[in-house]
Amino acid sequence: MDAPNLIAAVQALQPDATVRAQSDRPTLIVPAHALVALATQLRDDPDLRFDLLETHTAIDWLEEDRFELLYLLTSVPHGHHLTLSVSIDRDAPLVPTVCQVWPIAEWLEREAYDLFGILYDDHPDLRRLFLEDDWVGFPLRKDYEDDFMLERPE
Amino acid sequence: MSWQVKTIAQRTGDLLPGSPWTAALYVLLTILAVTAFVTVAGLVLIYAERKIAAHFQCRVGPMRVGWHGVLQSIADAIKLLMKEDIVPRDADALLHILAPVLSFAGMLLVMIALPMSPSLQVADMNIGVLYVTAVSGLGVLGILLGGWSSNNKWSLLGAMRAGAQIISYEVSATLALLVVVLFAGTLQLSGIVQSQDTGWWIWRAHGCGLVAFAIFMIAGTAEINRTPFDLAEGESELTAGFHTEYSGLRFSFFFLSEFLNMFVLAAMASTLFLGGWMPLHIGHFAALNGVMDLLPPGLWFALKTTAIIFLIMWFRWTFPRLRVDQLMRLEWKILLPIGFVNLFVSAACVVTGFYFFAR
Amino acid sequence: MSVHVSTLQARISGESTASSPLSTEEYFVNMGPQHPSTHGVLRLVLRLDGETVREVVPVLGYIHRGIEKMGEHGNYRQFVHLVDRMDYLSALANNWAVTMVVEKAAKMETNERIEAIRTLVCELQRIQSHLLWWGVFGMDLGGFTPFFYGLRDREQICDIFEKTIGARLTMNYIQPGGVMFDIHPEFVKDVKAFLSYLKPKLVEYDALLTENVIIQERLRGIGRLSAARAIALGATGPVLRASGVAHDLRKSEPYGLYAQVDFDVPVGTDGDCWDRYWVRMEEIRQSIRIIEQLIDNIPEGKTFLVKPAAKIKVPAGIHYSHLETARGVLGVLLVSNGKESPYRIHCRTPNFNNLWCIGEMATGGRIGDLVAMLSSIDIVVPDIDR
Amino acid sequence: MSDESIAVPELSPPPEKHVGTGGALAGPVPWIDKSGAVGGVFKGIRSLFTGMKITVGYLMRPSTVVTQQYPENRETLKLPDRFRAQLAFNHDANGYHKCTMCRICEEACPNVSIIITGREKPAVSKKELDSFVWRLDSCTFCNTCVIVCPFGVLRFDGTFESSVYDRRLLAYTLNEYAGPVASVLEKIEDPDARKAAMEPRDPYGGHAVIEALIVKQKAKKVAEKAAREAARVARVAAKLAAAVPPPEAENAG
Amino acid sequence: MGVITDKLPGVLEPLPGGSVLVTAVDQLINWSRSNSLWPLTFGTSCCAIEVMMATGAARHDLARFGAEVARPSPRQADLLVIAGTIVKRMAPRLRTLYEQMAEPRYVMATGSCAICGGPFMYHSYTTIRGADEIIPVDVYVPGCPPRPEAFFYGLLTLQKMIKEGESIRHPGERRRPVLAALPEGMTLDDIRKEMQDLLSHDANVTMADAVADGAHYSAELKDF
Repeated sequence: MDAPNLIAAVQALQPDATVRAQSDRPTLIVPAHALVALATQLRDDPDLRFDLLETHTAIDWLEEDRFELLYLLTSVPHGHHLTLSVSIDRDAPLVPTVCQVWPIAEWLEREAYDLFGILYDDHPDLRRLFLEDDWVGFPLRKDYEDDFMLERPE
Repeated sequence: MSWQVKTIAQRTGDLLPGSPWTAALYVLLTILAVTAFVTVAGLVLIYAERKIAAHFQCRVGPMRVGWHGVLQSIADAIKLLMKEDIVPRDADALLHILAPVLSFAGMLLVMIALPMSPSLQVADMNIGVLYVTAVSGLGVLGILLGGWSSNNKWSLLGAMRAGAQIISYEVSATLALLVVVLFAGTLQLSGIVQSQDTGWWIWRAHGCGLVAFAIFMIAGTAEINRTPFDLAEGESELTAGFHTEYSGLRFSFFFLSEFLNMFVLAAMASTLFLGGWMPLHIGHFAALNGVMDLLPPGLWFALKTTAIIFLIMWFRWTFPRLRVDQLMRLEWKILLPIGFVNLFVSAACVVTGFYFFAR
Repeated sequence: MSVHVSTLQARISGESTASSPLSTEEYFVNMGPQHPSTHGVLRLVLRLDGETVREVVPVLGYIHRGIEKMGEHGNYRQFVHLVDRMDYLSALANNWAVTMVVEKAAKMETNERIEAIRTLVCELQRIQSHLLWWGVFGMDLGGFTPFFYGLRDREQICDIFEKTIGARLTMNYIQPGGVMFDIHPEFVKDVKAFLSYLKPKLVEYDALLTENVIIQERLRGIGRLSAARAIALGATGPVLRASGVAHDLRKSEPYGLYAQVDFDVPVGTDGDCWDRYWVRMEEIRQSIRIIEQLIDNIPEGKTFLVKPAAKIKVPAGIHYSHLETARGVLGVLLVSNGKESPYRIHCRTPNFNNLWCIGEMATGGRIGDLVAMLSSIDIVVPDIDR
Repeated sequence: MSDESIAVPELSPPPEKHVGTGGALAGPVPWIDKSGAVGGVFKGIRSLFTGMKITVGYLMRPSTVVTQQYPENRETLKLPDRFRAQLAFNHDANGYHKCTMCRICEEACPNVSIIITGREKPAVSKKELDSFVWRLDSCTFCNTCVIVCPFGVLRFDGTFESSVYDRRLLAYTLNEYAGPVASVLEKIEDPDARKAAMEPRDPYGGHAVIEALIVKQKAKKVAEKAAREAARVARVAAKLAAAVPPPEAENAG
Repeated sequence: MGVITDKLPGVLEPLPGGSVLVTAVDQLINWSRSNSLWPLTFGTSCCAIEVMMATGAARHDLARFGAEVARPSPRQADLLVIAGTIVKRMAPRLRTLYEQMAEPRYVMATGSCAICGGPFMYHSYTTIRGADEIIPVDVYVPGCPPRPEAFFYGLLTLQKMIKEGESIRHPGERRRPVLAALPEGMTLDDIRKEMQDLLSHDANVTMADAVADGAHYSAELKDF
């Protein structure tokens, strides 16, 4: 399915989804509350069949005071791609988990929790992935400060 | 041709009534000689293993310590002697220290029963085979104690694997031994050797000997914990297995007894199946036998043992290791039934006299 | 709302479910971070029941270096050299992944020669990586000799790379806009000599390890992963293909010159360790085919269309591109705000997802099986931790 | 998380052209069929012997040994020309370098392995190199400095023997002399004056530069931290001032 | 002997215990230690491939130095080769591994990451900038990763250090030359040159040495 058809098909499933500009793949902005339902539909719909969550990560838009969560989906049987984008508040970074839809999300979400501090609702095992359990702060946030880290000298 | 067998123990006994002090000196010298032999053999074996392994693998092995690295083992030995010896805080100190000694002692005690040539055998018991089987069990005790006392889970796993493996395979090894005992009609090792003066048991028994030899080699390789049966210390699985917590001198005991066990196994296999120091005789063909007798018996023993040691090394550097359940399956479901059948068949052979050159 | 943040301690002190009718005691063992078969510093907390693995809890982060954070502070050319150190056995493919996304986003042009060189060296590196894997796989299963044979032949590719690229492992060769050096005058000759050297060696490998009955017995039916589960767990590369899914980006979304060459995608049937083994061995042969088709007709052209500038500007937006390394799909997500350094850069690394399968595969197996499975998914830990 | 809870539909078989091995090289999948038990046993045993044949084949042919004897073959060991192990200056026939201290390489270096210091009072020209310090300890041999250098000053050598006992020895000063570039030097007619302008440099003096850098960096870090702390204190104070009601109100209450 | 250590002031790392024995035995022990460096199988990243695998493999063959007996257990290892990046989470484990090794133990830091953090020196929130912040390092082998020959050069450097150290009189003490306070008229280039000369002449043990070593061995046995 090519990009316009794909977007149309997804928007038929979830009318709230809007197209995100400035992206080289078809990307749809989805409200957080509709995420899990849409994800399940995307995976199970025989025409879409997004069965591979290729990656999931977050972007810290510090100036706009929000996190953007990206879900990069691939359909192995059909070979098409789709990106879901969910924006959440930077002060209350809470989003439902998609672990039940794509099991790999368990680790990807743990990574996002570890590095960005995003909290996943209903996640079965939300703990630090890379850093020690008692690490303070979330290093990939843009305002992360650390006494250990060295700046590049000029 | 009859061989004059005289063991060191007998010579000491001869000396004893006349001059007890000379006898005592003789005993002392024997102990020294055995220790020296064990050390030298161990070092040579380690060097040989490293060189042979290297050439199996398209490389050259130790090269820089002495000519082609011949002093490599000596360097290793001195280093291990001078290395700090650690007993972990939570380990059972006494058993931790005792374990390598036990393991080494088991190997050493077997050593005294090996007939290396008619005149080179420390003690020739009339239950030699039984003695060897019994005493070699001490080694597994050392391994079990070492693994348990280290207070390390990997060590414990390694020790349990070793225990299960060695005890299981001892059954098959003993069954294979019994075949030879049946044919030779004696438990005495020198007697077994002499019973082969018309041919080696490996071919005299219409295949029974060959099967027993194969079983003995497989079971023996498993008993000395070498690839493909090196589960007790499988590096990729259990870090270093039962000797994970050992360092320095005590580790070198384990290391040395591992290599000397290989020698013991090869010596036993050649004694039982390949005639030990007995030259290659075929029946009563005096011409051939006479030619074969030109080589001294000690050399025959050395050649056969070397060949079997090479075979064991060859196994090690070719095969991957088995899994623990496959190991047990191989023993209990394959080797043991075959061993029993083989034993019955050979018993039948012995009873009917159906083997080459029966007396 | 039920967000509950847990710790490792809580995770492994949890439930103990002994299903065996015998009353056995389960215990935890730490495999790693320093363990010979974890290929680096991976820690697996194993819940064991005797020799049987009841549960595997991978603990990551022993080599987490924060490459993504560093990427935000450097320019694109600097990031290319950082990804060398992620999956160091496919350093060229990593370079290419970043290069691809930067070239796509910044609309940089390349020519056929550049693409051909890239394809060639990547395929060579795929062989190199698989040879190393083969050797280490043999060693993990207890046979030492394969390790030496595998690395002996790998050195030949190292020589080829050294001549052309000037490095043995961390190449930094494929640059945005071109490749760092033109191929060495002897490259074609060397590669051909190597291929004719390798082909008989592959037969030898089969005789030594592939057909060995112990290997067969140890790998058959171990660590089975169905096709649906493999996709759901996000596995890619040989792990996924061994489960019977012919998902190969070289075929489905051809990049470089893969569209021009003829090759097959080997797939397995059962998804067990044996299939993963076999798929990799077969991929070596397919890579040889690809190289053979390309090596004789490398087009002429420049290796940099324009003189490489230290800094590259990428238009604002989200850019993503992915390719197939020796271990699976490596994707690079680039979020740019129009400056010289990325606003956010994220790497979707194949090993991260492939390792996730180990929890599912290993349960119920033996420790020896676990080692075989770990080796059969061919992990590179720095690629997981980044 | 159990298997049952995830309902992933089974895939349709992959497209035909992707399946299969094909090709001239690939044979059939070895051993994929489980032959009969007895046949299997014999096949298995035979496979063991095949493996043994291969290993002993190598043992018997010493010509297959591929080992290079490194320290012994130092004279004959020839590394490829492009091998990157040590950064060096390109000097022309007269021994002059062309570095103009443009600092492009310093900027391009991913981890500041190149530290260039200029001189306070240049002797001849406006920009003069004092020391070009290259940190071998942190260099990643990425070759970026070489490809971005507009004047072709830098190159990579294959000198790999540089192990040391002290890591400070790994900071090299690449320029053999401080002072102006070749084009300026050549204008100086008097050889003595030219020599004086050149000023030889100690090749291992780089660590002093790095230490100075570290001191500077630490001071900057401390200052930044102090500034952050002060800002935090001010913020808290402001918050407190806002939270605590003025005393008049208290009295009124 | 003693070119490097005599001319450069050393750093002493004393350890408890000690007794007095003859010099010949010292030399013998140092000889054996330097020629039997069993490495710990420890590698964290890229350097592990080059330094632990490629060196051990057929082309370069670490066995020539008697160092192919890679021990997975730190108790039995003599040489800890830090091959790869050390991050904050790994640092305590590395320290533990070092503590678990039995004396004498030697440490080599190979590659940029282990020497100073290398490519991850700046802007990385976890990378330790140099393994010598955690454990003492004897020899630094630069490279990213160092090629196997470079590692061998480092190994020879370490062997030289061990041979010139003092073993029995001050067990565990080893003299590591430092840069500070170079003697008058001595440049580092001189030292390097001398070292390279030594390597080309002296590195290979000749047969005469071997015989002499055997004599040491018997002398040593007498002492025990």
